[in-house]
Amino acid sequence: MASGDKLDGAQLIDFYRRMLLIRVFEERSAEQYMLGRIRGFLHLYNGEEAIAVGAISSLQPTDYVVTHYRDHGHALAKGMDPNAAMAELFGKATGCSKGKGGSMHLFDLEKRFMGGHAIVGGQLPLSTGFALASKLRGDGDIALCFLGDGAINEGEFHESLNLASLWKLPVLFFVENNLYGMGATVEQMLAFHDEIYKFANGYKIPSVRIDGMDVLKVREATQEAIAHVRGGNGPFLIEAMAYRFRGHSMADPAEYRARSEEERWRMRDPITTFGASLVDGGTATQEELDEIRTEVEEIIDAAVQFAEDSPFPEPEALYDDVYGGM
Amino acid sequence: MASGDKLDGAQLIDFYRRMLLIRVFEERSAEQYMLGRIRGFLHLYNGEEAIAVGAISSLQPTDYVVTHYRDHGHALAKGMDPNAAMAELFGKATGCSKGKGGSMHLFDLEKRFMGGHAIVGGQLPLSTGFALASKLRGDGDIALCFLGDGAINEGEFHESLNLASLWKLPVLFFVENNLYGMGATVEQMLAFHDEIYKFANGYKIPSVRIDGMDVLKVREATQEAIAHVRGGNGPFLIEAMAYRFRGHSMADPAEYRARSEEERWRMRDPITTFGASLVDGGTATQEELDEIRTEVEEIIDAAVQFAEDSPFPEPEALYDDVYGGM
Amino acid sequence: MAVITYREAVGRALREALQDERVFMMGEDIGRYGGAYAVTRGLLDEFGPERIRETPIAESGFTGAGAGAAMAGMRPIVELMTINFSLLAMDQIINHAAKVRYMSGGQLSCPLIVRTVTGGGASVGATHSQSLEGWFAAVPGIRVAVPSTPHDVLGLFRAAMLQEDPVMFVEHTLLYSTRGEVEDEPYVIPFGRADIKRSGTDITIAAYSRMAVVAMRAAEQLESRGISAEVVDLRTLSPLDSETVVESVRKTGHAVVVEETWYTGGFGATVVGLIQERAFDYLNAPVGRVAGEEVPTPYSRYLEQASIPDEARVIQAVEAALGR
Amino acid sequence: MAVITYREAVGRALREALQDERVFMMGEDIGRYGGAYAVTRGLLDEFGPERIRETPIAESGFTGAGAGAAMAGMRPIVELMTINFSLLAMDQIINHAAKVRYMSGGQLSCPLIVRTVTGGGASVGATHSQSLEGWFAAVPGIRVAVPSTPHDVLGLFRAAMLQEDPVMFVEHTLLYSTRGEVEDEPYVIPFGRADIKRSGTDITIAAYSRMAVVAMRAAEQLESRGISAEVVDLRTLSPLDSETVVESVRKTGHAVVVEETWYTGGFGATVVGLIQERAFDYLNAPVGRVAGEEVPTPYSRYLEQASIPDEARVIQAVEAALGR
Ligand SMILES: Cc1ncc(C[n+]2csc(CCOP(=O)(O)OP(=O)(O)O)c2C)c(N)n1
Ligand SMILES: Cc1ncc(C[n+]2csc(CCOP(=O)(O)OP(=O)(O)O)c2C)c(N)n1
Ligand SMILES: [Mg+2]
Ligand SMILES: [Mg+2]
Repeated sequence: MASGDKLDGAQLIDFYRRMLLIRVFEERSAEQYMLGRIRGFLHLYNGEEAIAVGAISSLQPTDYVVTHYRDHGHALAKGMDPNAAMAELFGKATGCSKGKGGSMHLFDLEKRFMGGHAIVGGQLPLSTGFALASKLRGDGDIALCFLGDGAINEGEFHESLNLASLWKLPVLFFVENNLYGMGATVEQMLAFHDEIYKFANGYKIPSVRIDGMDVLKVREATQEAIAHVRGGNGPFLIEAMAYRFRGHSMADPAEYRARSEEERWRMRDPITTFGASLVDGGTATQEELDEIRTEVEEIIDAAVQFAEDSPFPEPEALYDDVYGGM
Repeated sequence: MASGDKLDGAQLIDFYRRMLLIRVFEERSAEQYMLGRIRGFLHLYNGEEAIAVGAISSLQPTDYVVTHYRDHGHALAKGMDPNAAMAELFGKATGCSKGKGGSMHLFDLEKRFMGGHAIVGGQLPLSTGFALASKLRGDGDIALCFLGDGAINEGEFHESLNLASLWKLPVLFFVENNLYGMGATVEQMLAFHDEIYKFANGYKIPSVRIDGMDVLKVREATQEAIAHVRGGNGPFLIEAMAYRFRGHSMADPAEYRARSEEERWRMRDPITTFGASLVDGGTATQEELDEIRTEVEEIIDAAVQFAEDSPFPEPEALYDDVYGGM
Repeated sequence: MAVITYREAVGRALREALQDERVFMMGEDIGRYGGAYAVTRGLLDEFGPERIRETPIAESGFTGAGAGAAMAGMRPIVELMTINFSLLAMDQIINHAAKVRYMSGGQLSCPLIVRTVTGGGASVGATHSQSLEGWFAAVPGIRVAVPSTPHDVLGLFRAAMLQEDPVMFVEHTLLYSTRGEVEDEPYVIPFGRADIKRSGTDITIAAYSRMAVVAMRAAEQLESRGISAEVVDLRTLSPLDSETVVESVRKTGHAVVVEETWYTGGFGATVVGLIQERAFDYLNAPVGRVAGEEVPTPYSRYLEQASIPDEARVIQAVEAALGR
Repeated sequence: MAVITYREAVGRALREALQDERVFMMGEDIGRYGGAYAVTRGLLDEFGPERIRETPIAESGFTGAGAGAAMAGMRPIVELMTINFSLLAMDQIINHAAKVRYMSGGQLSCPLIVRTVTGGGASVGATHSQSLEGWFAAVPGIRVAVPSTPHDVLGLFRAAMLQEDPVMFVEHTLLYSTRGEVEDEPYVIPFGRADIKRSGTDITIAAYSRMAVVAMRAAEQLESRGISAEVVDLRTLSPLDSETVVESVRKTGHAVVVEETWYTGGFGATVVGLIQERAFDYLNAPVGRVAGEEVPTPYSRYLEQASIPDEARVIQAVEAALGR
């Protein structure tokens, strides 16, 4: 087992289950989108599930997670109730954000899942703020900030990494390098696309590049990074190489990339490969995995049903939660 | 002679004269400020004259120069008429910007001096645009962009260096590292304050750190950088170590820094040391240098007189130049 | 005369503009992706990557690069994918592009066109549904065009290319698939000329962008209720053709101003101010204002619909103004 | 009762706020330099560098860090050296701080105070002389305070600290050295209560920040001309106390709205709109508007003076409104 911590079979199977939960959640979301029950932008995380699960499973419950608009995976991995997540996608009053945020703006304060932010790079300054709050209070929590390769283009990446390093803030920047922004490639966007992780060193932030398709490698690297960050040594950056199996959003047929490239990456599907390794290693039987799929599908089918059955917000809800204390 | 190009005595003396012109221009400006004839913010370049003169003397006349609000030195070095510059500080109709820009916003389109920009970092995106225009037209001009250490803090630094490198734009970024923003030190502002120039390498931009108090060293480094940039190899970054002898602006007594530190740097005054080297090396006599000071003082005194004698803009000028073609 | 979509009108305008060698485009995903709203589809193949420049996701950086190129004599067209992202490029637009002519005493100019997309109604949530064009229209030195039809897109874009100053050319997310007639011969719609899209005698409805379309639909319904509404489409917010609006109100004696952004601070208030100032003695009732609800735009569909002005709200405001 | 300067009032308010352990400050040059306007002088020594945090020059980065810390339960006070530089932090304020409560269905809140400085008149040119507070006041989710006296600074800042949402606390560059009385016992001025700074019977002058001071001076001069002007200081733009303004106009029958920013798109237009809507039958004349000239603020002193409203222009507008 490559992971730095000792993982028993139950835990490994749990990772599988968590990744599958995200995958099935999104498969169903895509269906519901086609049926017109989910609207607007829907960005799927298909193919990148190993990152959310490997990284977030390494956190304490009180650690903060913040991410971009491709947020279903992170939200579920941090413990968001699939019912609340699906209902949010449906725009229902029972959604985690009462239907007001939608797919791109999921939040769960109790789980310290701090969003779901749809402005590319916008979550970066916020993440330094979470880390600063924790540092000032001395309560030992860290902030885990996910970002795409595209967010590195934004000035806020620079401002946030500099501040985090300067003030030794407990924040772990986690770059999900899936090779594309929307249609633009990392080559078209970043002068240093071939060594993004090294770029962090310019800020005196240590970093590592890892395979983002392997949940155990993600977990191992994250645990090492967390030890650094929680130890008071300032930020750390991980670049995980990954691929989104689908277009940028449901509206995107991804005509800008070769089908052969997609196929190559799909061969490395983080869920099927991990499942196969569990079976090969004798940790689980195929029947057990099939059973997990059945369970997970039941959970998500129930979430869809819950969302479908839930009411839309009352018209008056329009004016709620604009300001507090009123 | 350390310089890469062959410089004859006349040229060396000309550098001395140019630096002195800037120095005396600013000494007089400070006096006029105390008299209330110059208003608002007045940021003096005292101590940094070797940079403007060493760098800009290496350019072609059609190359673009753009800079920040501490811009008198760059404007004069690029050839702005001292009368027009001083009149601008006085807010007179004969000023380079007809009195509308003031000290922080000097412009001279004919000399391709593109400002004078008072928003920290704001000139950086513009500089990539000048370079892009030149590159698209294929006319071989480059853009020289001055910035302070403080501008490196801004996200636009990141966005501009990335773009310039990605598109191989002919722009030379010239960092005037004078150790302070306003009252904040580079240590307080930048995680990588001790190796700013190396930070550029993260963008795949070559760079060098030089002594900004020595006009010949500045010139030599600039010429090498220009060869790279004009050769179509993309941007280059120079970090010149320097010191502003006075406070950030006329309003600032610089209480945040030690007088001993100031004294140490004043010992390295780029004008007096260069003057002494000219005398030591037999290039000029002290009398010749004194004569140059007299000449320069006459020019600047005349500029003050010109500014003083010039009219304020007519009231109707308020509405001129808001829009073009009207 | 051909019938084309608003999207096609933008595409045609861009192709025309690109005939000028000084023109080039920059923006996110305008190349192989074809633009987030499929407006720039095909341009990369036609004009090549030097002139159709795919940028990093760095709004301030590339907008400022556009401003610089414009100051250096080019005619860049920058696309900000939506006006919401202009919040990241505000400094370059407002403190640099807009001010350089004045601050340089007329030496420099910045003929930069920033194309962008405004408005709500697409279920994309509060961060992606704002209508911020009024802020730019407030800044001296900038021009702002807000076309509501394919015809106006084409004529106004041609005029935008003739400006010597930065122009925010603001398209509307829900209008791209609307259709309309455009003349074949090249016409230009000068900036600062509002358009009486429908004439009427009882009340003036002033609006722009998609709200002009909503106002037209409201006016049709009002007609069946016996109310004759004149619809004035502002077409450009800067320059603002207050003359046409005021003239219309002097005729009708009643007015309603419709816009999509929030009531407080909305650009429509400026129009109301001008009307009451210059047609005071002609007004039989207060000028009505219809604007977006004062909330961040909600994702959920019915809430979102309730947050954006529709025909019903325009009709209600018109009837209130007419005391019915 | 003590007489202190506006600057001292801000300093006192900050010291009070810092008694709460969750409060800390961030900003450029707020430490050893003492702040660009000498407002934070001494705070570093009193409260130490952990709580008086000198930041890099990175407005978006540190404002967003403040927003994040506020979402995580702290009470940060961020200083943006001038409101002009807020153009670099707009996205964090408008798309993040202001919207997070709504978009999270009320789960998160962002009690962030952004202190900043508005206004012209200091000969610092177009990039440094804007009055952009109205834009923030337009955004649902943000509160905006615009005090005109030391007394109001103190009372409004205390109220700002009680808000559960982002507050733009907007000071004026030319008011720092003005003096005024403040009560010794701790008073709070709730947001959303305009202040009748002077009562009168002939006309209502609504203004805020430095223009409230200008309006007061104009009112004094008007008195000697036999005109009794009532001056309403808005004090907060969000919430906006339109009630007090409208009540006043119902009494006086005339109104002038004064602000420093540009006429087109100015916040004052919203006030005009509300007045004409809710006091239409009481108005004897159009509501006058006095605003900044529609130009980038020029550096040159007399031009600059001409670009900013002064007593003479207020008086002129009042006399025009009264038909004199
Ligand atoms: C400031 C801003 N600019 C542009 C967009 C439009 N946009 C949404 S996602 C995206 C691409 C982001 O790519 P990346 O960060 O790599 O994330 P990925 O989608 O690949 O996970 C763009 C350009 C936006 N939402 N915000
Ligand atoms: C965006 C922005 N933020 C803050 C300021 C205020 N300010 C003016 S100069 C300055 C310090 C800049 O330091 P540096 O870039 O090192 O230049 P130097 O003054 O040392 O030459 C600051 C903070 C500004 N003008 N613009
Ligand atoms: Mg990506
Ligand atoms: Mg400096």
